[in-house]
Order: sequence, then structure tokens, then C-alpha cells
Amino acid sequence: MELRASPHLRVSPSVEVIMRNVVYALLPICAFSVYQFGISVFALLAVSVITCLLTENLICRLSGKTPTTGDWSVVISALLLALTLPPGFPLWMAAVASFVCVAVGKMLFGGLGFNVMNPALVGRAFVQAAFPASITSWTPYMLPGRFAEFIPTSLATPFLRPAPLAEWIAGKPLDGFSGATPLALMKFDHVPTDSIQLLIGTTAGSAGETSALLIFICGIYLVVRKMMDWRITASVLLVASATSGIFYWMDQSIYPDPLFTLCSGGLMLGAVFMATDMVASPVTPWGVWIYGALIGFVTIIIRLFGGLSEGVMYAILLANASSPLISAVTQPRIYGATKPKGTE
Amino acid sequence: MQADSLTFIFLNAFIINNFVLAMFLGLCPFLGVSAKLKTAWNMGLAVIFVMLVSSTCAYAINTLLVRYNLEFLRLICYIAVIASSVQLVEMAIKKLSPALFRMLGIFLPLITTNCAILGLALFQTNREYNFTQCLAFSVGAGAGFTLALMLMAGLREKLELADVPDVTKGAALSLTLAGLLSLAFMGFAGLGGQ
Amino acid sequence: MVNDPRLPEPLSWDTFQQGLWKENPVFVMLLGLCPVLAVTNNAMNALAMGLATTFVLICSGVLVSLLRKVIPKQVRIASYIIIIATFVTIVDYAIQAISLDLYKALGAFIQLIVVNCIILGRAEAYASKNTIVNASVNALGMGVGFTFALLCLGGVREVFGSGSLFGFSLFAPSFQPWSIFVLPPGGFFVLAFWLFLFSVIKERRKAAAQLKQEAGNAS
Amino acid sequence: MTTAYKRLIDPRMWFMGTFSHGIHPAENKQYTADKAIQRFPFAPELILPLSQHAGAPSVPIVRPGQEVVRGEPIAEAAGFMSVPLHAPATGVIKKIDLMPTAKGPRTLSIILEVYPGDSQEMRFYQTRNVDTMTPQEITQAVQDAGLVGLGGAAFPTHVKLSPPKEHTVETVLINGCECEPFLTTDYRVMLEQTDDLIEGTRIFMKALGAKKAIIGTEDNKLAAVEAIRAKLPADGSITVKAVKTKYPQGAEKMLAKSLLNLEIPSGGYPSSVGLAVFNVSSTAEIGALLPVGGGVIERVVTITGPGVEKPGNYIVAIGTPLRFILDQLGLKGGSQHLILGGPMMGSAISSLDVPITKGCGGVLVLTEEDTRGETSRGVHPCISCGKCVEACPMHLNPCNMGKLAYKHRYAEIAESFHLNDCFECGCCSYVCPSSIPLVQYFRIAKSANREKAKAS
Amino acid sequence: MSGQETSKQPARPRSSSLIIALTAISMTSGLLVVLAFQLTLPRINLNKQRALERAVFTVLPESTVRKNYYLDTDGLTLLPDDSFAQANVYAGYNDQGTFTGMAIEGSARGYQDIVKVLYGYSFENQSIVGMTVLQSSETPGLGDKVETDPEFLANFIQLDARLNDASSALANPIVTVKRGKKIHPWQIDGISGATVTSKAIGAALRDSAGQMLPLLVKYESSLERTIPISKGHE
Repeated sequence: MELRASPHLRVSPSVEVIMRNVVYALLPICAFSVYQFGISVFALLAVSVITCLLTENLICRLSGKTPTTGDWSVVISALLLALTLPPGFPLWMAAVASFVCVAVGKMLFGGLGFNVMNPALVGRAFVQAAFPASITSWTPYMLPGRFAEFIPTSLATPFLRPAPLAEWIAGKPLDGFSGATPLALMKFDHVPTDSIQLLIGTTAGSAGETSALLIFICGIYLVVRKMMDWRITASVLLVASATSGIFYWMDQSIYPDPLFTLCSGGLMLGAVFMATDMVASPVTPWGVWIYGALIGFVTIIIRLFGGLSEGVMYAILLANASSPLISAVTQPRIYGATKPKGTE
Repeated sequence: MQADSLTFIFLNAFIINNFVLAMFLGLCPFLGVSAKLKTAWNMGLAVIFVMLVSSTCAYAINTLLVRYNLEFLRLICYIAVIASSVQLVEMAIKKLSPALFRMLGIFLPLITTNCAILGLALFQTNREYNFTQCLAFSVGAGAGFTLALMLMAGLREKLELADVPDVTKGAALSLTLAGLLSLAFMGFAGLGGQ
Repeated sequence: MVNDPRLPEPLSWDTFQQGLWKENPVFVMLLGLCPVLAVTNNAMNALAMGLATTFVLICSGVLVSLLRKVIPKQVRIASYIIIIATFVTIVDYAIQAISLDLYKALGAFIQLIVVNCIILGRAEAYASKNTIVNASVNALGMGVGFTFALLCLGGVREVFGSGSLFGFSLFAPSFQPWSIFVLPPGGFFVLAFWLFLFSVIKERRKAAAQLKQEAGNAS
Repeated sequence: MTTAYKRLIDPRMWFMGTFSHGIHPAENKQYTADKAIQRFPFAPELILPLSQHAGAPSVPIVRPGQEVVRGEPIAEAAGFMSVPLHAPATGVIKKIDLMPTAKGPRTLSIILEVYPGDSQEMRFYQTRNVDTMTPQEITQAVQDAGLVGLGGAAFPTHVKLSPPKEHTVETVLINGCECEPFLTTDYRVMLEQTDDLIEGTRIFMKALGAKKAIIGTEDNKLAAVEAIRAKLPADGSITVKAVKTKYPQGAEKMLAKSLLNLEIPSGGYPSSVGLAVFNVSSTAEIGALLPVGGGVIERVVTITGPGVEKPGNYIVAIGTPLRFILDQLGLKGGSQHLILGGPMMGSAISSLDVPITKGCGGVLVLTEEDTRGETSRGVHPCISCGKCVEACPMHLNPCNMGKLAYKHRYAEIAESFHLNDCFECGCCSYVCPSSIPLVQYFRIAKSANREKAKAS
Repeated sequence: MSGQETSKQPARPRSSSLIIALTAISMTSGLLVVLAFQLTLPRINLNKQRALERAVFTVLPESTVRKNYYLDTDGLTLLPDDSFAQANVYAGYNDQGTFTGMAIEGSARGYQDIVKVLYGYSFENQSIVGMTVLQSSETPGLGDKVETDPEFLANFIQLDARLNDASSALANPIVTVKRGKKIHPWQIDGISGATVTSKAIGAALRDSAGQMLPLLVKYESSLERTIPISKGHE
């Protein structure tokens, strides 16, 4: 007979189950991405997953802990990281990003549950700063022969500069691929992209961010299974569309419409899968909404007024950094409290 | 946005080229006083305040020095006058508002001979800001410092509850956090550009 | 260290060596981080900054030590600051005279040497209590230690960030530089990396020493 | 499932009162809900701990070898925060010794050897007319009866009847929300001892000078609502109301919120907002005991769970050892997991020599199969999913509190995170995907803080 | 702080002695600083002048001699050779002393911070004939290509900067376009991936040229078209 403390029943799914389901939800997005961009994205996903697993395992061994790779969380980070990289991103750089993602973004702080920022985004932000040229080189989607041929930059020799892509793209039977994402087209040239295209995902962009609709559906799966905080996603999307709606209303010729905002770039992927990273987001009821709103707002400000065409990554990192502050000011009013907390 | 507009000067010092995270000014207090959120907040307020005082002083001294062609004495004068004016203001606060003094008091001497304060004076002189621009610059820099300090303090408080490996504890962890914050702030680059 | 701190210390190897490793101003005492991070995006700047700081350290150390009997206690900090500011201004002009490009690269950080806590700290803690020779030797040690730390950072940042060292290319032209190393986050990361490395080494040494001791006890 | 379905189709249930947060564990009341209360045979030996209530232990007034009659007082109250103890059966006092209890440490208990051949008639009582008694007399009589909260807290009832002078109690709440899964004691009492319940309610109202009383129960016990409604007095002073089925609806703070939308202030008493809350079983007990001047010598206990052969609701004499009960009812399945009380707040017990006490409303026997999922789950670090924050009925932040407790920063939890408002309902642990024993942490934190306060 | 405690003297020194000590130190410091300043001044000025000339001669390719001018709405004033710090435009002359063009500064907000450029304007073909970046802190490897990328710098060998008929503004505002999209002579072919910085350079030229060139044309008469080449000048 063994002794246990109350309560003697538990119900909710364990950490492994939650994490495994997030991986399931990411799989359709990975599949679509491979279908769209071909074998290069498959290699990207594989390199990222393998490097992340190896790094976590190695660090656990070095620090004398039992390897924690079994909880699936590292696979989520790896997949998310790969999905935010351009399809033709050199594989060696992806390995660097994966290493930073796990080593600096997660294990340095003690592993699962202690990371202060989304590890995938830490990895991506690192390579964005380290290799700014490679991370802004985009390739066309649905190229014929994409399953047989790698995008040349993918296979760049480690530590060497990848060859420019322009020539390779020019040799493809396409007309008018400008090497820009819908967001960059909008920001720098005020050329809008059709919203249907953005929804379905027939645009250039990072490997996994193109199809807003697919990401949304995968998110709904997680919400239905109660494995994701829908409030954060809702708050990000609402505030992002409201902010961009205000600017659109002020000047339609320069600013994109809210639908474009929602469906373009990494906003949907960020709102559904990255902003909702439980560890780095607040838990207080109001904090969750404020956190989401901060992401939505900063994203739009960076997109419209910053030097970059996409701001979701930085918005989420900043919100992650602010989440302890948000938590501190939004401690819930407890039952029967005579005065709200924080008035001392 | 005009490069010399007040908004831009403010934003530049506040987030785009944050004093701590992009220019590395005021790192000692940033690492030293960021363990607790409450102290970080008071420290931030004190810094904004000292920055305003010293920016005003520096502007006045520089005007005088330029008039008498004594620019080579700038550094010595800045450091002397800023230190003494903060001392004076500190005494004034102690007399006038003991509550405020309790909040800011212990930090004031700490900040006076700090690179963020002198850096502010030197940068505003190098960039030839006029008086209102100096004020915008100092408020922006102070607010930027406070923001960075608060974020850092929040993260460090959070990490106190984490199982951080022994070898990364301490300064290495704080600096990595600062690096991550600095990385996140890179998103603001180019804000208000063309 | 057992000596009464008020008494002048006899000149020894330790006077010099202190600042190099055991009390390295950057890696151990975490002082003067602002120039350490701001100007180390290449090794040349790091070296120049290190030399400038060393110069100010030595000169102010000598002067403070010389005047230690003359300066009243009550105004000593103010006097030290004035003395330091004087030498910083001199360095500032000297660098402008030597190379304008270097001066541009270092920017206001040359003038910010004046608030570098190492210098004031040395003046207050050492130079004001010791003879000129000791003060200058100690300052030289500190300066070399500081320059060493700057070079550690500057070297790594330049090699990775630009693929060169002191301006000489190290790799084939197709080398992909990691520009994050010359950007502000890279500064933080590289310093954190060095600190991490030293902490690991320290831990290893401690463990080894303990093992040795245990072995000694056992035999 | 049936309740969920009913809630969907019955418009009356759409607007039913409730509190925010909380959880919906599987009810599992089907084992015993329809089983009428039966009398359980007397055990050959009864173990009567002197501390069956919150407060100072009672003082024995018998000595070993003395013969006692069923209903006779055998220990007296040691002050205001204490109650007397009565002999549950006719027999002889065997000894007064340290015995194991469900709470853990061994405590001083009276061991009573029951005369096997005795008729066990109630021979020790005096009839009284409740209508002529003053409130003070009633309060005294309640203490003399040895009544404590039978819902589980075992807080002496007469203390609740003597609110601070500056408070006036306007409404008496009778708590019929048995929110713990498996247990059906209160439900059966409401169904079968309805008259006693109404009588008890009137006694409490009189003692407190309250004009109104509400009997609150959950909407999975609508049969009880019907039964009570049929017997309510015509003047309308007592009403019965159903609230949504949710755990921990049975906590008095939650009940006040659900029925009247009142919040009992943190650190205050129900009387601060003009309320007094009593458990239905206690109320029915006093309704039965006061007119005849008896003491609490037995209580209704639900003995249930997948590991029991003959689950049911039984009137069990206080002090009956668990071993005797389980021997009579039979166990089944592999290795068992015994819980005194409900699965959410009850305590696991290690020894079968533990007796049934006044505060014990249920014995739950789970089998290996029910707990297997439990054992295999490893504890992970907190992933800040926030499920506990959404579950905590007190709106605390168990997530942060748990992290602080993990680092032994107990004082901070009490200062900044209202540790002392936690009543250990277990919602947070129940929902935690990382399987962190949060409630356990908080108990340790509280006791560490108490030790510290005592030391200083 | 320990120093203070151990130095508890029975009698506080009089404040006059403190003031004397401080004054003495300040005087010494002042003296040292003045000395250093005086000693280094010629060298510093020489350095600055060289740096400036290097830039001016880069943007006005045929020039070997420079003259300082100050241009504002009141007119164009010739400044002495050593007061280059006050000047805002510089005239370039070739070996024969013939005027080759004006070097003008411009600045705009780049990706990281302000980008300052110097560009050469030729009166003859009414176009910009050279550009160099004076100050920038753009992203290494991306934004800083504007200083080195030969294709980008080729834009400024002959960049149309004609004024309109009234000589009040640029006939065609200079603008940066996407790489490969340049069709007009007043357009700058940008660097892909460094859109913001290339646009900033375009904006710096447009704003500065739009403001300065009309003034320059207005006060053209005050400009010395030829200068005597002094014998000592190499």
C-alpha cells in the first residue's frame, strides 16, 4: 500500500501528451511546406530536428542530467524554427540556428519550463542577425522539379557564403518572380497580394508561414483539444487587425488592409504556435490578453514603420521579455480580497 | 520622420538605439540593480531624473564653453558640474520631499559618476542638439534605461525560480539575458525611417 | 592581503600580476564593461582602447600616489576625478592627432574612460596608499589585464564577425561572416561566453583540487 | 453525463448560480446514490480519539474499567474551542492510550469494548422543548451534544453559533453541496432525514436570530430538492435552491458566492457578510439530537469505490475501526488504495486500525487499476500552462506559488500570493499536466510558516 | 568607505585648505590640458583636413585642390582654407586650377542610425558625379554594402540632378528603385536585401540636392571659377 497526498485523482493530459499533440498539429503544415517548396524544406526540417535533439541530448549528458528529449518539447522548437526559415536557407546555418535555439534559448536556463523566450525564435533571431542576407533570400513556390533538385543555397558548404540565387531563379520557367515576400512587396513597393493566395499559401515566404488557413485549422485542433491558450491567439489577431485597420482607414493607398495583415507573413504562425508558448507567456487572466495585444501592436508598428518588412518574431520576443512584468501587474484579484493587489 | 524631430530623438534613445542594449551605457547599474523589480523601478526613476538634471547642466556649460572657446575643458567641466549639481539636487530633495528621497536617495550617488550620464552629455554635445532636443534625448535615454532595467529585472526574478545550471549562474546568465534583450530590440531598427 | 591595507605594500611580482588574472577587472570584477562591449567589434579598436585606458591608469596612478600626502581626505574623490579627467582629455587629443579613423571608431567612448570604475577604483584603493613605483606597476598590471580582456573580446568578434584579425583577412573571400558578432547582441554573447568558459574552468579546477585532496587524505 | 444533458435541455438550469473557476471531475456517485441508509453493526471495540474536532482535545471523564451506557458523556470540552465526547455504545472502557489516526500522528484515544449481547438502546437522554429555549441555551446545548461540522472540517458548531458581537447573521446557509466525487452522504441525509433537516435549520435560525435560511444543493441532486421542497414551512423563511454542479461547490465561500453572490472577505468569517453556513448532515443531526438532548455518537458514512464489494450509505458508530467495516463489506480487485473522505481532499491512510470519526463522511477504496495512470506519470517542471490559475476557485496563482514553494520561499508565498487563502481543495493539482503536487507544497509552506511564526 | 573611518582626525581641516588643494589641482589639470591641446591641435587639424580632402576628391574625381564655402539662403561665402570646420560645401579644382564641381553633404535616416554622405555635383552636366558615405552604422554584410558594392556605387558616376526651369527644385527627384528596375538617369539602382539603406542614400541625395542646388545656382556668381595654383602646392 502506498501513501499519496490529495487529490487522489488527476485528469488533464500530461506534458508529453500536450507536446506530442502540438507536434501532430504542426505536421500538416510541414507536409504542405514540403509539397510547396520541395526537397530543400524536407532537408531543412530534418537538419533542424536532428541538430536540436542532438544538442539537447549532449547538453543533458554534459551537465549530468537524464536526457529530457523524451518530452517532445524540443521537437516542437525544432519544427517551428525550420518553419520560420526561408526554404532555401543554407542547411549549415539552420544547424547553427538549431544549436542556438536549444543551447542558448532553452538549456542555458535549465531546460523545459525555464526558458524566458521562445527557443525557436531565439534561434531565428540569432541567425537573422548573423546572416541577414541569407535569411532574406526567398525562392519561388511550386517550382517544377522541386522534389528532385535542391535549391542551390541549401547545400552551401559550411562556413562559406552561399552563391547568389538570382541566376538560378532566372533559369526557371517563371515570369516575374521578384524575390520578395508579399509583405516586402507591400511595404517597399505598395504592391498588394491577393488575399485568397495568402490564405491558401501560394506565395513566397518562409517555409511554413505561407498558408494562413492551414495554420488556423491546425490551431483549431489544439484549441478543441484544450492544449493551447486561444485567448493569446485571439488577442494577437484582434489587436493586429484593429491596429492595421486604423491605419488602413487613414490612408488606403499606403497601408495594407486588415485581412492582408492577418494572412501575410508569419503573423498566423506566430499567433497560433509561437506566442502561445506556455512557458514564456503570462498565466494571469488579464496578463494573457495584454501579452497578446502587445504582440499584435508591436508587429504592426514594426511592419508599417520599422526597417523590416516583418515584425512578428521581434514582437513575440519582446512580449516574452515583458511577460514577467505583465504578470507582476496583473495578479488576479483573489476571492474575498478587500482591496486589489498592488495598492500598497 | 525628420532625423532631428523630437519624436525621433526620443524614440532613438528609447528603443531603436537603446542606451543600455545597443550603446552599452550604464551597464554597471543595469547588471547590479536588476535583481528585484521594485528596486529596478525606483532606480529607473532616479536615472530619468538625474539624466534630466545633467542634460540641462551639460547644455548650459557647453553653451558657456563654446562662447569663450574653451571646448578643451569640456570633459573636466561636465564631470565636475554634473556630480555637484546632482549632489545639490539630492540635498534639495532630502529637504523638500523625504518620501521621494527614500525612493531615489540611495541610488543618486550611485548614478552620478556613471557612463550613461556622462555619455548622455557627450552624445548630445556631439550631435549638436538644441535645448528641447536635449530634453527629449535625456527623457528618451532615461526611459530606455528604465525599460531595459525593468525587463531585465522581471526576467531575473523569473529565473530565480528556475533550475539554472550552476555554471551559467551569475554574470554569464545576466549577460546572456542582456544579449537576448538586445537581440529582441533589433526589431525596432529603422523605426521611423524612409 | 593579510597586511594592514593602510600600510604601503612592498613591491612584488604579485603587485603586477594581480590585475592580470586573479583580479582581472573585466572577467573577475566585471568593471568597466561599457567600453569592453562597445568598442570591441574589432581587435584594433580593442587594442587602442586598452592602451588608452592603460595610459590613463598609469598616469593618474602616478599622480595620485605623488599627491597622496598633499590631498586632504575630504576632497580626495573630487581631486581624483579631476586628475583622471585631465589625462582622459590628453588621450582624447592624442588619439585625434594619431588617427582620425580610429578616433571616429572609438567615438565618445574615449572620453567615457573618465567614468571607468577601474581607474577611480585603483586610485582610491591602491594608488592613494602606495608609493609611485608600486602604483605604476599595479596600474600597468591592471591595464594589461584590461587590454587582454578587450583583446579576448575584440579578437573573437572580429574573427567571426568580419573574418579577419587586426584588419588582415584570415579566410578565403567566400567566408561567410557572422555579422551578429559585430552587433551589440554579439558583444553580450561573447562576454557571456568567456565568463561561462572561465566558470567551467574554475569548476573543473576546484573539482580536480578536491579530488587531489581526497586522494591525499586517503593515502 | 446525465446532469450535463439535463443542463442543456432544462431552461431553469441555464441561469443557475455558480462561482467562477473550479473543475468538473467525474462524479462517480452511481455506486451509492440510490442506496438507502442502513445501520451498520457495532464493532467489538471502538477507538475514540479525543481530538475529533478542530480545537483543544476533549478531557476524558472516565477511567479504564468503567462501564458506560450508550449516549453517556465520556469526555468533556476543554474550553470554548472544544466539544465533549459521548459513548457510542454500551460497554466498558478498556484503556486510554495513543492510537493511530487518519491525520497521521498517534493521538490519545479512549478504547471502548462493546458488550456484545447488549441491545444498544439509547438510554441516556432528556427531552427538551426547543421552542422555549433561548439562543444561549441552544448554543450551550449544541456544544453539549458534541456537534462538529460533519462535512469534513470538524469545526465545533457552537462556535459558529456565537459570531463576533459586531456581526449580525441574517441568513443561514445549509450546505448540501456534496461536491466531492463518489460521496453521497449528504444526498441521502437530505432525502431520508428531511424532517430533522428542517428542524435543525429552524434551531440554527433561532440560535442566530436569522430571518432567512437557504438550503443549497447541486443540480445533480434534484431529487433531494424535491424532497425538501415538499416539507418546507409555509412561512417561506426557509427556501431550497440548486446551484451548478462543480467542484469545490461545497466550500462555504463558493456556496456564498453561488447562492447570494457574496464574497466572504479574505481572512474573515461568513458572519462578516451576515452569513452562517452549516453542513446538511450537521443540521439534520442537531435536528434529531437537540429535542432529546443526545450527543453525536454515530454518523452516516458513504463507503464506496470500485474496490468495495457492497458499497452503500451506512449509519456507523463513531470509533468503528476501518478494518471492521471493510471486513464486513468485502474488498475486491488487486491492491487497494484507501482514502478517508473524498478523492479530492480526503487523506490516504496507511493503517486499517484507523477509526471513523465525527468529520469522516466517506471511505473510498480505489483499486490498482484506478490509480495506475497516476503512478506512471513523472513530475515535470512547471510549463506555466496556466491551467491551475483557471481552476483555482480562490483566484490565486498556484503556478507562481508552486514555483516559489519549489525554491522553499515560503514566506514570500504568504506575503505576496495569499497562501493562507488556499483551502487545499486540490483543483490545481488535479489539472496540472506536469503532475506537480501543488497542494502538498502549499501544506508544507503553511506549516513551515506556522513553525517560523511560532519560533519568533 | 573604510578609508574614511580609519582617518578620523581629531580636528577637521579648515575649508580654506580644502579649497586651496582643489584649486591647485584644478589649475594643474587645466595647465596640462591646455598644453596637450596646443601640442596636438596642428596635427588634429591636419588629420581632419586630410580626411575631408580624401572624401572631396573621391566624389569629384578630377579634383586635386579644395576651397571651403559656406552656402545658405543669404549667399555663398568663400572661407579661408583652414576654417573648413565652418564650411558646408566645398569647391573642387583640378591641377590647372579649373573648377570641377561642388562637394555637398547630405544625411538621412538609415536602418540603424543616421547615414551621412558627401556627394559631388558637376555644373557642366548637371549631375551627381560621385558619392561617398561619411558616417553610417548600418548592418554589416547588408546595409554597409552601400559603401563598397561597385554596382551600387556605379549609380553615382552620372546621376541626373537637373533643376527645373525655374531653378527652384530638382526637375526629377532622385529616387531609389529595386535592383534592375532603373530606367531613368535620376533613379538609383538599389541593393537587394538592403532596401532601407539604399533608399536612405537616395533620400539623402534628394533632400540635400533639392535644397542646396537651387541656392548654389542662385549664387553661382560668387563662386571662383578658376584659382591660381600656388607654386608650393604639390
